[in-house]
Amino acid sequence: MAAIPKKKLVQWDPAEVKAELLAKYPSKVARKRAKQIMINEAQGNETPEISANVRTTPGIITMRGCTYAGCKGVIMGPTRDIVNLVHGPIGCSFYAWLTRRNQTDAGPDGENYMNYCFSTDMQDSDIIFGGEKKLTAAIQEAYDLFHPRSIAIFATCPVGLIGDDIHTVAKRMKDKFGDCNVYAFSCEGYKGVSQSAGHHIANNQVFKHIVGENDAEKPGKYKINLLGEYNIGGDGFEIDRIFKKCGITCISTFSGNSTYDQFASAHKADLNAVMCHRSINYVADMLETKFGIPWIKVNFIGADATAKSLRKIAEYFGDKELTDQVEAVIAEEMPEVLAARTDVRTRTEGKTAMMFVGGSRAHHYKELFNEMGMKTISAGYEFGHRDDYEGRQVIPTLEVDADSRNIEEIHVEPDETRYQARKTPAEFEALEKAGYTFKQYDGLVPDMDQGTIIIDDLNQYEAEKLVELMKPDIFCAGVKEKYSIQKLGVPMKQLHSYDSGGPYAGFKGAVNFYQEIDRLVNSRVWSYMQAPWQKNPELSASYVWE
Amino acid sequence: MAAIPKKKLVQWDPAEVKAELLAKYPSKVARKRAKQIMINEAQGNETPEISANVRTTPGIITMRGCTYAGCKGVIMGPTRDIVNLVHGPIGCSFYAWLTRRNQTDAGPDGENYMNYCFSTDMQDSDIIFGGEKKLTAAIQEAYDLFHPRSIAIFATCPVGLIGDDIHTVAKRMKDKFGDCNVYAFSCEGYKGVSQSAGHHIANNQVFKHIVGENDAEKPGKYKINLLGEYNIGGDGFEIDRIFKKCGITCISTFSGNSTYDQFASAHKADLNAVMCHRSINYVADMLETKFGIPWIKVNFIGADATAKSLRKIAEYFGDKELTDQVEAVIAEEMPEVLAARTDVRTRTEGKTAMMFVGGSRAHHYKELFNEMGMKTISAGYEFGHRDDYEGRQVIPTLEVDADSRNIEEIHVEPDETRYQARKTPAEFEALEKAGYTFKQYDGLVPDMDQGTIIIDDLNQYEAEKLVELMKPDIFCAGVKEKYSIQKLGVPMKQLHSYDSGGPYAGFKGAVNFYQEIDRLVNSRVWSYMQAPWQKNPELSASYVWE
Amino acid sequence: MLLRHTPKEITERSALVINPAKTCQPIGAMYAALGIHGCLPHSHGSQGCCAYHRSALTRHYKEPVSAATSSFTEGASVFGGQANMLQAIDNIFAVYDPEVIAIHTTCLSETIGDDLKQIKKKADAEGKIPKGKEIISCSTPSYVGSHVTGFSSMVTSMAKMAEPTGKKNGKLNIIPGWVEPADMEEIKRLVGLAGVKTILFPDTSGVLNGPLSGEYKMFPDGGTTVKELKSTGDSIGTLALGEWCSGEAARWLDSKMKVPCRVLDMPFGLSATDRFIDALRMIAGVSVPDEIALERGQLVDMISDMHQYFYHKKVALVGDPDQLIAMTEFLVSLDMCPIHIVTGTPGKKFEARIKEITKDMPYEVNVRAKGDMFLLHQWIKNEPVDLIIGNTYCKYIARDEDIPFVRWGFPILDRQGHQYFPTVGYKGGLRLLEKILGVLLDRLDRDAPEQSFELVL
Amino acid sequence: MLLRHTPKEITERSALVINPAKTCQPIGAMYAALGIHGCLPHSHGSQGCCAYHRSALTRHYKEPVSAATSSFTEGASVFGGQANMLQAIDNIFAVYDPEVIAIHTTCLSETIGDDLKQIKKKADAEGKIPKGKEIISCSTPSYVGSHVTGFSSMVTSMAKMAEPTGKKNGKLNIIPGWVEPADMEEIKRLVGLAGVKTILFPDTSGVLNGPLSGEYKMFPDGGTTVKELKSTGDSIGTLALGEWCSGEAARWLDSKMKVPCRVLDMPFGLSATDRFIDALRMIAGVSVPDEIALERGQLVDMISDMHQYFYHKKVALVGDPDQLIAMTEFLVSLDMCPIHIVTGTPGKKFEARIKEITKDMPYEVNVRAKGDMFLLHQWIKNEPVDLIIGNTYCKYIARDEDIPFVRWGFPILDRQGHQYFPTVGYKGGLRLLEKILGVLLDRLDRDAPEQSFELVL
Repeated sequence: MAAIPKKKLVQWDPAEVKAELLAKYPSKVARKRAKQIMINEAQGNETPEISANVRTTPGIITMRGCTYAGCKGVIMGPTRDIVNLVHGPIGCSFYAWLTRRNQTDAGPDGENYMNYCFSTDMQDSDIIFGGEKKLTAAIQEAYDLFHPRSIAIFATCPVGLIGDDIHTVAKRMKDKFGDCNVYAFSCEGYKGVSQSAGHHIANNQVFKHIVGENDAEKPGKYKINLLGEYNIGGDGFEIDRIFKKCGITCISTFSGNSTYDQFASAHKADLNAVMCHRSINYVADMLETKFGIPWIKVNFIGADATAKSLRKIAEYFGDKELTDQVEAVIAEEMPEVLAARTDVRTRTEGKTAMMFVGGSRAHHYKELFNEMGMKTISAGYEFGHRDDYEGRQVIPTLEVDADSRNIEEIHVEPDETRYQARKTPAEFEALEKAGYTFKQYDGLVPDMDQGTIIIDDLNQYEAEKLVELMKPDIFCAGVKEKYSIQKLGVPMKQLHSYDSGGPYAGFKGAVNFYQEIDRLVNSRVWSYMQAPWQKNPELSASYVWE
Repeated sequence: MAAIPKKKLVQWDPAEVKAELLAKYPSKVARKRAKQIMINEAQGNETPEISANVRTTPGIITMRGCTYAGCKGVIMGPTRDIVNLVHGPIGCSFYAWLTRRNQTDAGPDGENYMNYCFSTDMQDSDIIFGGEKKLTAAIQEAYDLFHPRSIAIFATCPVGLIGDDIHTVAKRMKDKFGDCNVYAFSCEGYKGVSQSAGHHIANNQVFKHIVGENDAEKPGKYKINLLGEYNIGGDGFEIDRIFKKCGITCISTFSGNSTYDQFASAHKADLNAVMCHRSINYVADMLETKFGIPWIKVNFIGADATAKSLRKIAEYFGDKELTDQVEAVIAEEMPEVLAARTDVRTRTEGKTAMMFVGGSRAHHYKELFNEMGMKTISAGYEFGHRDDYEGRQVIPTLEVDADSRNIEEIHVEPDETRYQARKTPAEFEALEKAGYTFKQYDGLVPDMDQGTIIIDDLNQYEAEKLVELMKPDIFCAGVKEKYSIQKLGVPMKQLHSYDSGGPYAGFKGAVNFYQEIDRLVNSRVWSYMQAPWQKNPELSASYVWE
Repeated sequence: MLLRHTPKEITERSALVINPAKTCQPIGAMYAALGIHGCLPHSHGSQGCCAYHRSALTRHYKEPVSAATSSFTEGASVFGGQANMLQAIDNIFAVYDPEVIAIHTTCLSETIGDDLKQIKKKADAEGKIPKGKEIISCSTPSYVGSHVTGFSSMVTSMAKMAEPTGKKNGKLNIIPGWVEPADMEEIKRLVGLAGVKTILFPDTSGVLNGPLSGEYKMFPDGGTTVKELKSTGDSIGTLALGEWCSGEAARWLDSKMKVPCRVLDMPFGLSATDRFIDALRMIAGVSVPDEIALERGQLVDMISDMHQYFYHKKVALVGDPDQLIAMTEFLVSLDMCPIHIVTGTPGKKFEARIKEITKDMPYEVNVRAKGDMFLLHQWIKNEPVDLIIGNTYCKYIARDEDIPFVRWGFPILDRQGHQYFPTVGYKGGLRLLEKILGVLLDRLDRDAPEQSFELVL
Repeated sequence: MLLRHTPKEITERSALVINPAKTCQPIGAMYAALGIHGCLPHSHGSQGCCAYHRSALTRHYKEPVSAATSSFTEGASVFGGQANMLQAIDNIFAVYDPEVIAIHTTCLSETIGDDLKQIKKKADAEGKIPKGKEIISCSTPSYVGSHVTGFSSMVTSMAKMAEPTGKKNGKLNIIPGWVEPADMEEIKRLVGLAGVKTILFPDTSGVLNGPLSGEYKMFPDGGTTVKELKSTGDSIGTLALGEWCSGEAARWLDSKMKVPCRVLDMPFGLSATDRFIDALRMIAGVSVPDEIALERGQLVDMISDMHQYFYHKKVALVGDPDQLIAMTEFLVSLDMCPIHIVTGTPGKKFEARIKEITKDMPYEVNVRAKGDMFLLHQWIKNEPVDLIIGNTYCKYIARDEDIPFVRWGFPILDRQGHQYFPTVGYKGGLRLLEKILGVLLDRLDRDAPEQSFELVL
């Protein structure tokens, strides 16, 4: 396929762009959005402040979903051997049924409920008289049919409002069954301001009800947990492949292709590697406080980032055997990656991208675009917090607003019996002296170029304007945004579901991504929008017979 | 499916019908057709005479095909391990490519050329300068590619006209190869008056070039050949199943699912059972004259006819073991047949059929319709001869016209070394005294009811008239006729190709046929032709709102 | 096995729904509202509902689906959503400037008892609704009915826009029900051929099957105009296609606006289309044009030509009541045997209607309203079928049980064509036959032993 | 294996054709003649030819195909077929009474040198041709060209019926070439939308896709009328769609009747349809109507939506030159890779054209005119493909090699739909995409491991 030459580079002044985006808003909205649209003018290490994790404006068409989506859809969805029972009217369970592309390997035990959709399908009578009886019966029926090792209950909007006590019901059934752990999530959709609250609610319950349930020793020399990886399009499988090859044992992944037992054994790992900072950094903190497992930020999106992350893990264990193996793996995997990269760069170099997705992805995928020589001219998160933009140093300064206040924060203490420091203070010190950083994340902003535009909770109106004004070669967001962007003639790549592509993580994933982006930004298709008669509209006389 | 009640029986006077059919013809054509349209007024054993195997009238849309079709398509087509190479322009080979439904079992040796189409694709230069060189090259290429045990060459129209000597070419290549029998068929489409001439040409060559080539003894106690069975829709497989069950060994079938070696060993059988009298009775005669194998007419279309034919074969061998086995098989197979028959008869009894097909089929299938309680009100052959209508007794009286004269008649003598009477004169006499009849066929006419109409070489115009006047419940012919009949709202069953149905032979075949006819004559579909607004056409005012 | 935990043995379930054959009301209201020209659907609830509905519709149509939400917070859930709704109205008219905002409720706003009529009054009083702009609304609690009833509720709200002038407009209202944009287009084509002037509502053709032209229109060219909707009260009558989707709106116009109505089945298949066309020509007092008669004849022709492949094939069906009723009748008319039929939408009269249609069939029929696909799968395990017809979720059953599968209904997430090619009318019937035949013959070809692999079928 | 004797290793063949990708001229002449209203095709040769052609067309269309034959006997082959032909003319007019008899020759009558013009003269002289009836004829020896050239010859004979009055009729001649009845109907629809008055010839719509109504019409309602054919000489111009099928007739009208012509590709796929529509609007001096622009936009939309599944998929194609040229261009425009392309019809310029269209493709292209399906199969064995597009005979290759297969071209003997749903124009393009996507995604679903079995595609 011949690359279609595009007249680049569109000239634009970020201040003008920002003004354009705000122009049409009522003043109240304009003031609010002004704080969420930031022109990147980072000087040195002082980053400008952005407003994030704040309410969505009613009536403004947002990309965001709800707390239930974050809890059931994102965090618990990928866990295969837990029966995820949604307590509420049918819709919420239906929409979360197989619509995220968390891949799952049923494994030897063959337990896999991912393809099923479970609901109490609440009716008006349940709303009036309460739904606890129906929930109890549904749990019993699920248990009788499947005898799963665990049943998770998710509350949707009305449940909280009518006051069903799902936690008591769960407890009662857990005690009744004995061989099946049952627990509940109060993840009503109206809580918080985005999916983010749902991640938090989910992770808290996993930590409270599952982590530490299994104290059996796990084999393996270099044991880690991978936090915040959801195995979209098989990303997790690729990372597992690489870990295996390196000799690293992944005790548990939160929560891609995960099982109940993985969570239950998470405390047996010696290091937590955090992928998606937004959805899970607090779990890493809790695991450290309670069990003494230190954590580091990693990123397996991008081949170079993957290599860097592997080396960081190896450095932590400080064992030559592992270091050598990691280097050997990198040496073996990179040539193919570089070959693909060199090839596509001839067609992608200098092209521009925009990304508005997730709470870390927009940052992670910048790595891949960099590797292709593509510039990210605007980016932002759908449900990120300030620390995801500006770095963890701002965390102490974040004020907790009304919406976040009700999202439970668990206070954890070191476990009397099971807390165990993974290294001596001296060892930690030595590492840090050598420049090793634990629990460190600097956020998206420092990585963005001067003058690029960073926008939190981008909405449909702004997205359309942005594309019209800045004419990127590719735009990345979710399925709801895909087709309105493409109508404008700009290819759109879904970075939630990958448009049924992937994996894009690790080494093989990088190659997949290079090729996919090459296909998109160089496709002939976008040249078909104009019909010949639009190109030269003059008429009749001009027709030439043979 | 509920049977749709039909107002029966249409009243018609055969003489009027005949007059109607002839009314529109130019007088010359009318005179000719009058002799081919016969009202059955059989009294006692004297059958009225019909004109058959005569020229088709130019311009009158006939059902007939050509000599090539009869030779290559019908007789040689079903033979799987002979490369059938058509010498001529591409069309004739293309049209005969997999369009008949002779099923084939590639067998252990796996040789099967049925799915292939071979042609010399003659070009104008070949017509001008002669095609022998190209034919020679094509034979060589086929030999080099496939190394078949035999290659058959078929001449299409131009070949005879330009005088290619295909027989000499064949002989030369046969001698050259040594391990591959090559022979040719002068079956140009213009010869004879129908497919029938092609059957004759094919069978003559098979007899001359293949039969008797293999003198190796064949195992089996009750050895027969089945002549004139072409395994359409798997008929032959069903008959083989029954033979096997009875302990009868079929040395060769002419020519359904046949192989070169079967033909070559045909003279090793002790009895020839003739299915399609038209296409092959003369081969049975030659096999008797040359090798001493007697022949009988059989019919495996219809369960009762099948039983009758099996008993006739058993009676010939006159061995209790065989007789008992045959009776056991019949006893085992018939209950299912009778159950199906009883069921469908509740819906088919009294319905009427028409059949215009083949040179024996119209007669054979009458048996099946009888078994369903259906009356055949008109029938005829596409390429039958007078003996197929009136019985073999008329053969001596048939005058050979210009068109038949050029179809070779082989004169055969008893084989010095291999002729062997299968029974002593006394044994034959005993059998015949017991009412056993050899080489006996009484034809279609005696089996047709008084006043039914028998028509030879029915054409499209007459078919349409006939259906309009006599309103049968089902009409049987070939694919060319199918849709014009069905446009009239009368279901049409193909009895050449079975509309991708079958098998219809033997016991299981009978059940298939019962059910297929039941489906056709009782289908709801024919009630849909009229739209509601045609049923009650009055308008507007009458619309009733709720 | 993808659904490895589904047992053959069937146990009654009183509380647990597994693999639903329905979803909730609001998405139906949203789809219906997209059939109004220049309309922005609005979901009065927490933002997740709106996100889910937009995603589902987008995946089905591969087209942009715009809709706004009140983005309830916990506070709003306690103190009521009026403030959010009023703010939303301001922002929507300021930023998107639609002709109409079509608001539907959710389980959240219904549970706390928000009163949309009252909110609209307030908005009006506060001058938040620009002159000439419309706000309509309907109540669609997710814990009642299904996506089908939600669709029906919004369609009824559309009917309630009627502003009779007392002077008849000579037009016929046609309520097509929840069918594809291509189906609505086809209905308009047939009606046009029959020479009947109509108001079709809703009408998503030109909205959810749009072109790629380099331009993004938040409000595409298609859709029923407000002017037309206001005029429905002056129409000579209303044909409602489908009791579940369209009956309520038609009867409202009948009882309140004195516009007589008739509820027909959705025109899928031969007989239902016959009844639709027959109604049209009688209402219009015209005779059926040759073009329609030809299309009908072509459908009958293909039925007769291919009957041998349809005859007595067993079929499992899952979908929505109006569609299933018409499809069941069509299959029976082909001498096929629909033996397992499930809808998630409640309604005993659905089961009665199906039993009536299938009464002469040679097989026992399993039919269930308010059923789910888990039950359907169990039925199939107990009595296998030759064909499954339903939405994309059926592919898991089809693969596990190795059964030919035709995608039809909502949602179709993994194939294309449904938004471009109608299945209503006679031409639609031809398409359905082609698809059914295609999968049956593909299977025949796949499983045929080499001896009986056929060139001609 | 069905084609178990086909070796991977390719050896050149000089004389032996195996599994042809063409058939003989007369069937093309017969199909073209069926596109004249009230015409009875007549095969001047032995009766087998006619029987074979009628059977082949009948199996493809599942419709009655009437045609007569001279039923040569051996005698006629020696003394010439004039007597048979004259007798046939008598009988045909007496029994069937067509408006036109369209005679084509065969290898038989050509080899013996029958002169149809002379025979027609004699028939005329002997008053065998009733007043107002027509006899046209063309020469179609089976040992020259292919079914495509035979079609072209009869179409040229139709052009030769032109009787210019000197007064322009303001119409545009369109010669659609060998496409399906549904395609001819679609071309008429597009032309109608563009507001161009045309004479389309031949036109088999309404002839070979007729209804089942209880009535059998030997001469159905469809077809180009004799009146129209006589008027083609007065037209403003001729658009010939397809060099092989339609070029000769168009050029004859140009040179002999001074009706200017332009030969375009058959309008399959986006670009070829663009050129067709662009030609129409320029000739008519109209701007392209929104309806056509919308259909175009929908096609582009679906291409962009599904591009990921088409991208770099390898395709093997077999069929006729005009169709293959357009299809190859369409596939390339989807970023698919047609790598093996065979037609049985001779013509080196076919190979040149294909090479031109595929020159930017990342793969080596095998193309052969006057090739056969045995060669195509061998190419596939050496370089496997993701998709085969061709007539029904491809199913043997598709099954042996386990390759997704889309039926397109002539003959299609084992599926339905081609006579009812067009593949020309933008809507036809949508149908082609739907079909291609269907088989590719079916394969994806079939082969996906359970971990990556997708709900949404």
